[in-house]
Amino acid sequence: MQILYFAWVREKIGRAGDDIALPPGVTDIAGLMRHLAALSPGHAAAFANPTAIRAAINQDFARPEDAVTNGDEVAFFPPVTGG
Amino acid sequence: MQILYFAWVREKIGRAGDDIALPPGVTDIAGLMRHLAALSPGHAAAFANPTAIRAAINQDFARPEDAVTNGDEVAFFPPVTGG
Amino acid sequence: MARIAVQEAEFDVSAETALLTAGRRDIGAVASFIGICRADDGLAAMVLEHYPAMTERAMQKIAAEAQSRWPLTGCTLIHRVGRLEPGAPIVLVLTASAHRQAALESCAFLMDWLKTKAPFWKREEFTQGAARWVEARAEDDAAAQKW
Amino acid sequence: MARIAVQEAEFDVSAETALLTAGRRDIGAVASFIGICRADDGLAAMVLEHYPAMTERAMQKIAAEAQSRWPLTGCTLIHRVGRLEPGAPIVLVLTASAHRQAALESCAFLMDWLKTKAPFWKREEFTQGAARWVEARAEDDAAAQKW
Repeated sequence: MQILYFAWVREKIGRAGDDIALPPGVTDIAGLMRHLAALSPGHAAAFANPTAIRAAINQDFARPEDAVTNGDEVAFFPPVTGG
Repeated sequence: MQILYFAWVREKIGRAGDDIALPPGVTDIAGLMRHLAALSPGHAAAFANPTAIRAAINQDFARPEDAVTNGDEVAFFPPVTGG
Repeated sequence: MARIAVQEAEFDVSAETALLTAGRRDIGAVASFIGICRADDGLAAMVLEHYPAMTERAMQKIAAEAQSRWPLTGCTLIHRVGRLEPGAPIVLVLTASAHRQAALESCAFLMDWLKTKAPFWKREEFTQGAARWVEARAEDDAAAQKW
Repeated sequence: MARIAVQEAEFDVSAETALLTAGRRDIGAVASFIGICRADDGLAAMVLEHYPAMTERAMQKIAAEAQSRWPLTGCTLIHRVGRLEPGAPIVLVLTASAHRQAALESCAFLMDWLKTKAPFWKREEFTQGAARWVEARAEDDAAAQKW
């Protein structure tokens, strides 16, 4: 599945995304964040405070408990600051 | 003193203003309206319902009880409808 | 600090925005409102009359009131007079501030007060030949008084 | 019915107003809001990043929400991305309706929701060389939730 990072999440991880296979047992955004946090020190830094991160599943805002599947595009980013 | 009329007040009276001397005993906007109403049938029609008329003294909105003196420019008109 | 104009000519909101913001780096928000002549009920044209000696003075007082209530860097009020056909812009209110709430609220305030405290009168001409003076609306008075 | 754009180029509020009102005689009110980059605290520039696949979709949803809440004849949302210096316009919201309250309220609503529900992020660069990501503000969340 395609994972995308924006703003300081992208900067801490050092790249704009990851292409991963969803591991068994990971079923929602919260679980996916825990899985990604273990991938590298940059990922660990980015996901150190999960409440500071927002997510989108297939270009719609998602909550920590929302389900993810292998075909999804999932994005992680800070709270938005446009306008 | 200079009296000015606008909108349907002007149309009913048939002219844009009157130049009058303030008669003795007329001291406020309400009294001036009663005086003007007696000048012609057009004036009578225009001032038939004083509560439908607004006034200004020297280019500031005025109330019926506000004092008028001979040097004033006094205007009478319907409630405003700009914007 | 307010730019006030009463004119027959059309106005240009981009040009007015440029004037209001020229040379400044402390403006974060510009709100604007344009009132436009609608073709309701077979309206052919609207004729706007005003009280020339009083109009700009009344508009300056309204602008000063907005500037006393909100931290504006400036505002612009332009009201057209004369004969306006459906689709024609009638009035422009522009407000500038560091922050959006001040710009948006003061813009709404200025329109509500312009409608009830500036000496303009609208006469409507209809395609069938009839004409009538627009009557003041109680809801406009209520809108002006809520501020 | 909404015109949505995400672009690096500047926008022109007069041209956008003309697009929004072209050929119509039922529009009585156009409200607009322009957000501008301020030079606070020695800001040299702001860099706006977004999530391209999601941005226009999110903006369409915000516009649809406004159109479900107010009787709009149309609205326009333009958000710039890339590097913007102090004085540069960032965002334009335009709303059109028969009446002023719908135009003004929906314009304020659209700005509050754009600030909190569209995937844009601002990075500030300062004249001294420092840079930081702008943090979301609780008061923006509160403004969005009051609608």
